[in-house]
Amino acid sequence: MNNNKSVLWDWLTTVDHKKLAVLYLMAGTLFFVKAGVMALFMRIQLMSAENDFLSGQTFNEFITMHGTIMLFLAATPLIFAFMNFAVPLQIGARDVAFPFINALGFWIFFFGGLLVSVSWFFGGAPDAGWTAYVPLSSGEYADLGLDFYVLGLQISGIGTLVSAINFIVTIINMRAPGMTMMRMPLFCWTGLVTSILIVFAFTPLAAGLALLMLDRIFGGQFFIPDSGGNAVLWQHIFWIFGHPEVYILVLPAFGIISEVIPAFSKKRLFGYTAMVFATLIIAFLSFMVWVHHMFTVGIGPITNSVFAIATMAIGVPTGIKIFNWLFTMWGGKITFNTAMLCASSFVPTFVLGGVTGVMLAMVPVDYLYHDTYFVVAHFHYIVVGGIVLGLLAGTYYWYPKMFGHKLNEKLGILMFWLFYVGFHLTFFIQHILGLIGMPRRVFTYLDGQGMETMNLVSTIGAFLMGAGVLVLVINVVYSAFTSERITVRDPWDARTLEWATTTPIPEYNFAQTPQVRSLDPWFYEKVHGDGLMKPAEPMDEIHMPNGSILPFMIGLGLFVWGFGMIMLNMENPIMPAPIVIGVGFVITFGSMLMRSIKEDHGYHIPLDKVKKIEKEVS
Amino acid sequence: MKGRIGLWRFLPLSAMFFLLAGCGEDKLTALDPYGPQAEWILDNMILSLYVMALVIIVVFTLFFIAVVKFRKKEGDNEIPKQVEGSKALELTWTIIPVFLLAILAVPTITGTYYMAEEAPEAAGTSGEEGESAEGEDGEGSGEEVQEEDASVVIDVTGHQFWWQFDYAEGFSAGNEVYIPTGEKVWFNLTASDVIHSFWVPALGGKIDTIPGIENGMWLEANEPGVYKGKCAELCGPSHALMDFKVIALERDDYDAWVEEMSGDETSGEEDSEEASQEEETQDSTMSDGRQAFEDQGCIACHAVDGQGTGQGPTLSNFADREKIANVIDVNDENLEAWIRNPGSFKEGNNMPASPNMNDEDMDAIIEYLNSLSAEDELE
Amino acid sequence: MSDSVDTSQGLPSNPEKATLEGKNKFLGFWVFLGGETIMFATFFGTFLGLREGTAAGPSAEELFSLPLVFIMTMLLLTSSLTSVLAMFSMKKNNFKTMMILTAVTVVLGLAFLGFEIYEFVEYVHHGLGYTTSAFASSFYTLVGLHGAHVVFGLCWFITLMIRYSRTGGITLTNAPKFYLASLYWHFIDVVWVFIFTVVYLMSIGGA
Amino acid sequence: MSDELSKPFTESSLSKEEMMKMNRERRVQIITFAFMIFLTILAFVAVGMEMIEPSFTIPFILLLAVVQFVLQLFYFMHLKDKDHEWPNAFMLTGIVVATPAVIALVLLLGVTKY
Ligand code: HEA
Ligand code: HEA
Ligand SMILES: [Cu+2]
Repeated sequence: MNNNKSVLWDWLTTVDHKKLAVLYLMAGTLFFVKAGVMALFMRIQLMSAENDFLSGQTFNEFITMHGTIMLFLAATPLIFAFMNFAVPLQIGARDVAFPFINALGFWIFFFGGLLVSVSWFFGGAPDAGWTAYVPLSSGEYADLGLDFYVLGLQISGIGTLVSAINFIVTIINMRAPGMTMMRMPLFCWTGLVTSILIVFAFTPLAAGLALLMLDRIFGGQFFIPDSGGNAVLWQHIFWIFGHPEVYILVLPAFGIISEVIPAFSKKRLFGYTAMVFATLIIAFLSFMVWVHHMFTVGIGPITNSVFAIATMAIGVPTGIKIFNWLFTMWGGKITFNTAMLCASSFVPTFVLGGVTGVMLAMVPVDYLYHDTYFVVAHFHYIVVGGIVLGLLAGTYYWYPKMFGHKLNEKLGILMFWLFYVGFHLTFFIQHILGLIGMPRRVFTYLDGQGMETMNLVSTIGAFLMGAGVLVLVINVVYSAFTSERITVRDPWDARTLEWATTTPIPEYNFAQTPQVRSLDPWFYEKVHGDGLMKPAEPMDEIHMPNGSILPFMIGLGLFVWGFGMIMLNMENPIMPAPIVIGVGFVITFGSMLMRSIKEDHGYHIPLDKVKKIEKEVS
Repeated sequence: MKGRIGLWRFLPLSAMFFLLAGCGEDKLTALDPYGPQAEWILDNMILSLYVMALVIIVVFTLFFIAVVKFRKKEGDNEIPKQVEGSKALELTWTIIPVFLLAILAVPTITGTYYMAEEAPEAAGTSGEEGESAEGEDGEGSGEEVQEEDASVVIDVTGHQFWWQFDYAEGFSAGNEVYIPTGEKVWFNLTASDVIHSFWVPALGGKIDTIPGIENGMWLEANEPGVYKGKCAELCGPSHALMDFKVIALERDDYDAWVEEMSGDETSGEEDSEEASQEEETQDSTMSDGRQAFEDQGCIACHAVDGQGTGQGPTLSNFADREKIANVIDVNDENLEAWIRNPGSFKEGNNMPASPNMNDEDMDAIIEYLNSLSAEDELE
Repeated sequence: MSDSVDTSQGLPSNPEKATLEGKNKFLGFWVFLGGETIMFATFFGTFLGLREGTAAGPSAEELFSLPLVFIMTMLLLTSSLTSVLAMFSMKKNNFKTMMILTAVTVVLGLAFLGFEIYEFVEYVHHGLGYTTSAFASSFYTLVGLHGAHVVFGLCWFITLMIRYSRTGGITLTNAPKFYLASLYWHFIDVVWVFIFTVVYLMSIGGA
Repeated sequence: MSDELSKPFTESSLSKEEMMKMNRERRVQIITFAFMIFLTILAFVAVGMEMIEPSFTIPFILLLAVVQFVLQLFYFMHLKDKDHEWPNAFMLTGIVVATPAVIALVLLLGVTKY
């Protein structure tokens, strides 16, 4: 819009969901590579027995940052990237419900992530594991790093929360005419359910982090038994959040798979209704199983049994999904490109991770598995073999719509095989490592326990995965220069509404809101109509929201505030902490005040301009 | 001392120590269980593996058939049949998993209760008892007096980064816990600082030790041997090094060992820290060593008379140990290096470094420590 | 899509939901309140779990006084009513009444806040510092968080009143804002219902 | 359009009947309020009179709180009105999730084993 303003300003102030998607994608990728490189360092340390590449302290900082970044700052934003990009398009909306809040969510998340990351420069990263169990993470046993963890996650959590609210309202209120709930693409459904899970899971986390912050900075007595506190309290709060969190991550991946598999099998999703209800049941159950992370805490046999059964129950709806995907492929005409390779291999890989999950749910046997590499293997099978594969599928699938050109297929297939083989090498063997007695979160293991070879294999696998990611990065750069521009709407011959938009997508997405007549509306029009969406309204001027720098400012303000809070715990802060806190406070609330005082109704793109743009793109 | 018999009892015991040391390998892996609990776990893991293998075979078969058979042929642009779903199929893959899960649910619940079994009532909990396991202060500690209860109950306390084992007989051991074979041994577990987790893979499951909370578990070893134990909950920089050993002895040997360990303070609760009788009969360096041990402040944390302090591991049977602090081999150089700078071996541990201790004291202390043994004290 | 609202007849009957923006805000805010529920639940759980942990400090029975809590409850409940009535005035396009009723709400809220501060100061004098015991920490955190909500709600009301006193009437833009602030205020009241029951009455009434 | 959004209205579109309906509803709200005050007093009295068994008072006042909670939500916050399906769904979800969480934090802290 503002040709006279710089590109940078444009990105800092954008409220366009497609641009925010790109911002999320970039931030998420950066964090992913960072945490991945940490994983490589960890694997180097564990390559041989009694290695001294990293000290115990540094290693603990690495596992903590690896886990925290991967889950909160890499997987979450990458999922949000695709949700931001695809959901409004798939439901036929011009924009999200709250464009301003959408941008706000990104910037708060980003600055929160930044706060966690700068801990390295102030005496070390958090070191109590991503779960930050007290008392190890309380003021008495952990240094400044944990303050960065607490405040950084608190802030980025707020960002995630407001984004989730935005998605929920968008999906409920902004659907195009005819797009009933039961016609929504599954990715929208999983996006909706994930957002709901975020609303109900990130709030207890916020409460828990607040308790930990009060404990660390203001001397609260929640967790230390001497003053009446209880150490198990934190674990409950954390896992009440933590278990839904893993489904928050995996459901959108399920959604992506449910888009990509039908698209490349040329078949509609098998058992759509069952898929929707399975998603809902998984979401519900995910709040009822958290104690399975605490079987060894010693809460008692009744509790353990009840939660074990609830945990196993999740296997049923998940199984429904698995078989529906298999039967979507069954009888189809499958094209195997990179997106489909990733999506289809997701299915068996996820099952491998899922069945070890069910094994973990057997309480007495979990007494063996718990906190060993068996658990590490379980969840990497799901988070890498599931979420990352899903995200890769999504990347290759939506890339042409997002950036106007495809990624190179040859490099793509190379990446897939490197990553996939490396993945199994790394993590399969970790099941056995766990069983022969290797606890997780150990920075070393002694010679002569039979763990050397397996760890070495695991490390080699990790490097293959690294090579795979590297090929992806190369691919992105290479394709940007060599791939031909895409001008057609629908390079994959796909099924859902986002492919009904022109490439590149104009900022208002649809000049006329489409009329939806069926599930897979775009495919329906291709078969039963004239191959274009029927408009639901006459061409008219289009209302658009104004960009704003305020989201960025609010994020920045929270960063400063958070940093000030941490300074309260620093020995010799460069300046008095209350000043920094005050400054952050003023920036944040000042910006919020400005926002609420100035009524901003956006602007309108006049009809002739819309017509001109439409002519250009098609 | 109880008399000469003790010595005779110790002969086979010593021989066994020797044997074990010769064997070298401590038993660690859970895939080779040495007790009923571990066996139960392994059996049921294998049961679940069968179930999972079934699931995996079905899924993989369908998957590979699908990806091989339904590839798009070159030039075939027909649109395949758009199937909505199938009630029958969907019911099938809802019901069969429910059955499979039911198969796993049954042992899950029975096993949970099996392992949650609690110690017999009268089994003592803490070290206030005198010579025998019989609790004589039934009312006071809320325990009922029970005739002839020989159950072994051991209080475990996890510390950064070592384990304290308090026996009902009133003595304490650090990092190495002795148990009798062929019977359930009961553990009451807690922690003094952060959460740890008590795990002996070859004998059974694990349970967390949590400050402020008492947990219970039992273990049973089928045969004598040394079983490696580990801390399984991240507890700080040296978490990886927080190992311990379970040394299972035949009941007779165990009783003898107990007697030996508690023998040090048969004279009852001495209020002075004076060395016990046999030490006074030792040669003079020994007393020097003892002196240095006190002068340097070691005694503040490390008990040598069997009683634990909770600050540092009891060293009463130090010379029987296979490792110093469970990480380094026992020899004088290592011991000296450890005393001078424990942090270089176990980062972040709580033992103060003594880099400048004079050589004389050091030698004396080392010699003194090497003399502390439950096994050959009488020789 | 959407902002085609029929305004020819005057203020629509549900002005807070007349525009798409209003609808979105309305739904979004309810979602937020749903999330707040579980956040408060967590703090309630924490308090209930730790309330016996008084360590060496004073316990609930020694401190809490029923009359004070009763007065605070009445203040907050009444303010909830005035806020409801304000919304009725809004729907009837009765801007003045709405402003006055909102102002009454604010005054009642301020009084409540005053009592709360007085209460806290009193407890500190009786030896219940924030760090005294687990009970103290969880009590101050829960009730203080509620207090913080009250503060935020008051600031919100005041901002709206100042901002729109110039406008001098109800518009399709400010109607949703007043409505949400009122919802928020009710929610604060709901939370207080549980606070006076669970924190005060249950602690005094034995158990 | 945008000016219209910031323009105050001079009149209300409510018809006579609608107006009356609204007044009726306002009366209901005031009655609800009176009832809530009553419940509150009941709760305070139940606790204030110390002779009543705690084993009765505690569940009793909790019940009163739940009733008030429902009244507030349904009347003051209009959850009973139409057009509130989604808000109802979200509040309900919140409660469904919160209940086991609170119970767990009260009972399952590992001190007593269940
Ligand atoms: C996205 C991530 C994700 C997902 C989806 C899951 C899914 C599941 N998880 Fe996992 N889990 C984690 C991430 C995830 N997990 C993480 C990160 C941890 C460690 C946290 C930490 O401590 O740091 C963990 C830990 C963890 C534990 C605790 C282990 C311990 O610490 O002791 C348990 C225990 O019950 C468990 C169980 C399960 C189960 C039963 C599922 C189920 O949802 C799986 C269901 C799927 C299937 C079962 C396969 C498909 C089904 C069929 C083909 C039908 C037929 C199947 C059968 C009849 C079995 N997980
Ligand atoms: C989404 C979640 C996620 C993902 C994707 C991963 C990915 C990986 N994880 Fe992670 N992991 C966790 C979540 C995740 N992990 C969590 C939650 C824990 C628990 C933490 C805790 O205990 O608290 C954990 C713990 C964990 C451990 C156990 C540590 C311990 O307990 O001691 C190990 C060990 O092998 C490991 C390894 C790996 C590896 C090798 C990858 C690989 O897949 C990574 C692949 C990526 C790369 C290798 C990066 C490649 C980049 C480049 C090569 C650079 C390119 C260059 C330019 C762009 C210039 N992880
Ligand atoms: Cu879980």
